[in-house]
Amino acid sequence: MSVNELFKKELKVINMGLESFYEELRSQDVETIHVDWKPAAGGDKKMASLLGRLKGL
Amino acid sequence: MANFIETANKKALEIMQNAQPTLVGMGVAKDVVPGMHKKLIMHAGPPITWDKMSGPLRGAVIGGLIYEGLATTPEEAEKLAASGEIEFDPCHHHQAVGPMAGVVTASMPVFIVENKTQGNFAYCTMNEGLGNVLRFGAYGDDVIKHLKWMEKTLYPVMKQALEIYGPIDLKTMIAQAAQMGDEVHNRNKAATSLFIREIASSIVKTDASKEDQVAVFDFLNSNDHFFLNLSMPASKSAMDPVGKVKHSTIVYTMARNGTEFGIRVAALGDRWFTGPAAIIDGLYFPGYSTDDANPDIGDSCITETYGIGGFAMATAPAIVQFVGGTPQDAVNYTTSMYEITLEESTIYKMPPMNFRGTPTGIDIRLVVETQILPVINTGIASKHAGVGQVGAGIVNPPMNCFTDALEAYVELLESEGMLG
Amino acid sequence: MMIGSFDRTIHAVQMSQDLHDLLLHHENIVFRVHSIFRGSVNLLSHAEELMTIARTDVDMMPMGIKVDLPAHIAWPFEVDDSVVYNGQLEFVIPKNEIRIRLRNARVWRPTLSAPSGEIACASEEALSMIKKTLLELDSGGVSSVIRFINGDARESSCTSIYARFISGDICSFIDAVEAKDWERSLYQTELLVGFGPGLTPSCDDFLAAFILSLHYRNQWNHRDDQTLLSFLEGIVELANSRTTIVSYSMLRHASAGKASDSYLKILEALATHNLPELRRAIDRVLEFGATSGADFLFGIWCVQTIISRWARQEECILKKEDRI
Amino acid sequence: MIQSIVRKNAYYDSVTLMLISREMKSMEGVEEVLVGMGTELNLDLVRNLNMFDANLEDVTPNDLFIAAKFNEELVTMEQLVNSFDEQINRKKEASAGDYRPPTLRSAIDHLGGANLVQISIPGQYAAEEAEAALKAGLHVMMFSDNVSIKDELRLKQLAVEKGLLMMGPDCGTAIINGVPLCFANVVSKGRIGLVGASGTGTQEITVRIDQLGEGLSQVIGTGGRDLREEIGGLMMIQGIEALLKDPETDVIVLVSKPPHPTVEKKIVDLVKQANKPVVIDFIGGDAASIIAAGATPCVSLEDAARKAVALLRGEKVEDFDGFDAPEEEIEKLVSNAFSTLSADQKYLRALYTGGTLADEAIKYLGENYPIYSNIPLTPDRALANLGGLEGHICLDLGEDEFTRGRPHPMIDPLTRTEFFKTHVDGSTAVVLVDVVIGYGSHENPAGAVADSVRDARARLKEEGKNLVVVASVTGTDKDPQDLRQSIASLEQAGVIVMPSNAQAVRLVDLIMEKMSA
Repeated sequence: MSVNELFKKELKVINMGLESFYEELRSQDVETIHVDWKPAAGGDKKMASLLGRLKGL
Repeated sequence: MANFIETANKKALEIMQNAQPTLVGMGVAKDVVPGMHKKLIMHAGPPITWDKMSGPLRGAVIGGLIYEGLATTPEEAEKLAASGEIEFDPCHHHQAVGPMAGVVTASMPVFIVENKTQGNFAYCTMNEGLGNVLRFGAYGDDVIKHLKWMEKTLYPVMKQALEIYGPIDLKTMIAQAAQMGDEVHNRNKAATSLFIREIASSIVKTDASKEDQVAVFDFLNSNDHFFLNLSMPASKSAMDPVGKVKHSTIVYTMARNGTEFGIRVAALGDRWFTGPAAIIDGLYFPGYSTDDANPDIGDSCITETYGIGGFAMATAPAIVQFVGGTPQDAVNYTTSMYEITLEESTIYKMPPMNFRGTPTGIDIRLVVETQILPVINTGIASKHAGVGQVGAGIVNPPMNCFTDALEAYVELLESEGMLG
Repeated sequence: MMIGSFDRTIHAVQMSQDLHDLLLHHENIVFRVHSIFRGSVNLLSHAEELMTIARTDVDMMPMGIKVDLPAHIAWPFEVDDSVVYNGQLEFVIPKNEIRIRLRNARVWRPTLSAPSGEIACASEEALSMIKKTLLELDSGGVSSVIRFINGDARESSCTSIYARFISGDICSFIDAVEAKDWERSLYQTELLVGFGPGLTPSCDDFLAAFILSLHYRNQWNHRDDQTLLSFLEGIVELANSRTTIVSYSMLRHASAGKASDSYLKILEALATHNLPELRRAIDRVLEFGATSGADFLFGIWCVQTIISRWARQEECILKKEDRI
Repeated sequence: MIQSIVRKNAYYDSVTLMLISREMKSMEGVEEVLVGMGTELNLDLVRNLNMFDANLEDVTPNDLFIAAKFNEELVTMEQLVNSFDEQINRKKEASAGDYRPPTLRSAIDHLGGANLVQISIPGQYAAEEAEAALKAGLHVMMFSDNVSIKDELRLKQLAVEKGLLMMGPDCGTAIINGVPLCFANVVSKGRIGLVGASGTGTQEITVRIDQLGEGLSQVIGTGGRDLREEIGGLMMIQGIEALLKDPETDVIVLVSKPPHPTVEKKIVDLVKQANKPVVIDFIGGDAASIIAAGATPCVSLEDAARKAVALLRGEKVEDFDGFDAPEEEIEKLVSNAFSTLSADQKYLRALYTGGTLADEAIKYLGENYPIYSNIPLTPDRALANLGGLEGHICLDLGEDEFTRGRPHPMIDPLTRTEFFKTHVDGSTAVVLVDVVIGYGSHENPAGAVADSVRDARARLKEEGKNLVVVASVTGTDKDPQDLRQSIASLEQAGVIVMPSNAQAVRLVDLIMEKMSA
């Protein structure tokens, strides 16, 4: 969707990170979903790198 | 072009989705189960030796040896079990599954389930009902007597009834039950009812005495979990062929022996990846607490592996009380399982999820990435042999099963030169 | 703007000013988990300072932080676990190495500023709104006393054994406060502190309403009524040994004008005659604090009724002076 | 029979306990049950009901007790306690609510038709997630910083390739389709479009446009590094092109710190072709090339807003460097303020939370006075070169050096509160501050300033001195904190509130001029 197409649509936001940003969007009745984000493999670097190698295939 | 992992997983998923588990008859373990012999005791979960077995599994082994006439007293049975004369091997190594302790011995009658699409078979004993039962490690006289009744009365009637009826399509039956509030692991009320309705006239047509027929009906009717011992081999028959798909990252076995939890992954063949079995967070029967609980035990989580059981919790709101939750919790459990599975079942649909298919095909990569563990519904056995069930609840496999498997998978690809 | 790393980290979204100030001046504080509820966890430091970690759907409290931990994820604490403040706007739970980062928490003031414009007493409508709510509620705490406080119902009809037992003492306490007989009020307080079910016993919530209302009346009107202030301090002193540590902290905070967000909102809505806001605040207090909330509201109704009566008397005196 | 048990470390709220004791009381053979914390008065009640037994002797207020009076032929204490435990366990509350997916992938599945991802996770992970979002065809607003310039370039190139917005990293403000994102004010919808590389600069322009009775079509953020040579203004260009094509936009405003010359050229070349009027504020940058491109340069953020409005309305466009209020009134304000100061009060303290606003102040005042700062005009005016407090100081408190270990001062006013304490003393004549409200900001920054001012005044009063405080509020009456309320609480504390940062700065300039005269 190009930028100009976006301007014609209702904004629907995925929020990833600070929950307060999500809450503020919700308080304005913006359609939004909050990602319960964690780093891949819970931050386990070894596992994240194994997953990265498989993704790189 | 999709990479070879996705191609492999697609093939594995096709096998799962197209499986046709069908109940084709009954037989005695030593006659039908591959590799079964008089001195073999099959058990639930990954391999384990006598000295590491927990209370309920030991109890069930003792009961099994007495039932087989290999010992006459519990003391004698224990001595025999420790002697090395008895072979222990997982049900899973013999195309079989067993709930809780999962003990199967040579003379036990078993259901024979055939996956008509792939032509492979799976076996499981009949469900003993509630109370003092072998699968929870009870081995008293009443337990043995009940097993003998199952062998001498229940089995001949059921076997003949099934011969009269012909093959029963378990896939359709599970799909119907899933729309009637069963997830066919911890709730089997609807499925058991459907089964009785289906088989009833054939039971009446057997040459068994009226008295025996009545006893069989009473038993079936009194045991809501009778169908569990059919949903388990149905799942097993669907999953075994998945285990032969090269390079697939899908989990085809999850099982616990009361000491360890183990999984097996398609690409990694027969290798078990194990971690300590957990104590279950759940609803304990009055008078019991986690202090009384045995660590997680049983092959029944083959249902979750197949995408039903805990994965279909949304469709069985009646059992969320086991985890002290609401129907919304049940929906949330199922929703979270989509995060670690690759597809939705084309057959098992859940009305509360707007007839969405159950989460199907656990991918170890997704489990490790999201850190979300499979949700398993389960009964809780007492840690003391012979006491029985003390509660029910929800349990997860240990994370290291999945991280170890992922590591092994990457090593495998490396050794094959498939990774750059 | 820095956000920081995320490994096994819980993020705080709000932090109360007083906790912020305390932490800024310490390199290291060791807390012990005192009690765990679905929505919040209480921690206690060696210096017996109580702090609260709450989920986002729970009210902000003095010495509190709100963390972004979804309801379906269990608290990573057990009672008696230690939780260490490491001097870098971060709590660490040594047992599992989970961290709670405060860096991006917004600071929340646990006190009220003086409302702009004239500060008035609670209006008749506001008071009757509170009373009506409490009559419909029948919570089971001491707030049931409102049913028979001016003879609306008979004591025996009350289902709360606690309310039946304490109603006489509550009435005597109210009389003493209304008479501004602080010595007698303090004596009557002794018969209330720590009474009732729950971790913050009902009567303590009732008293918190008195402390907060009187504190702000004194502050906003620039009175410097030392006898009143020492009465309020006296209540806190009494509470020190007579009630639970959580409840004692609540009363101590109240005497400094500090209270949970919804308690403050009630006071603010009353002072600004904002009835829709009051309605919302009442609902929030009841939803969040259940009987505690009802007991607090009951206290508010009592003390604000007294304050309006005082105001009417003062008006009379002023008018008389005008005439002279 | 009377019996009791005591439990340490068992805490439940009163409702739970009331419901449970009600339930226990309904058991056969139970006459009375009391469950509560072991406070003196609760034990009095137990005594009063003749239910006291030896177990309760050593109870403390922090222990839970269960006391019961019952007929032992019908029920046992053990059964009562079991019933208590069973109900406590049953009382586990539901954990329903919105589903929060753990990954972007599943969020896309759950929120049908998602079109923008707002990212504020730690920088080390942010680039990867942004890349996945762009690949999935989603526009990105990235608040996270600590993303390498290499990653920024890669992401923006990907976005350009896919025709998407990649706002940020370190982008604090945007308003897309009327929705304020991250730190933004609630402004009216209108026909002016804006692309901004500076957060509070963008906020200041948007609120002034709103104040002048016009509104914004779209506000696109680019992140602070977009106009650097390495990035080449990829997002500013993408934004300008989108606004040129947007039928809802009639006038375009660009705001940024002075760009790298090569980037400036690209932008100017693009603006030359524009069929819509363009207002450019390259804060303190060169006006010549802007004029050459046929665009309108500005002298302040407020001026940018006024010119955009004038262009939109077809009114005459001229530099605004005065005041809203009539000249006499300003003169009176200045002389009144001056008259309250004593002779040894000489210095300015400008304490800013908004970076671009601080920048604007220092560029204006720095021309005439030696102003020491953490963002000085010349290196010799670095704060470190000013020993003590004898001199004019203007600070951007949002810079890393002040925020280390604590939130940005727009979120948490404490940093400024502390500077009020340490940097405002008897030699201070004028304090200049900004108050930025809107979404993302602290819930009452004006209140915090008012408190600090009262506190400082009280301190100086002891020396028999007064203090002049000048502020502006970046906000609108539609913001959650409310502009009018913010102004009112500042004015109650005796703060002179000017209608814009530029006017606040100019007023301070006049006061300082009078002081040095």
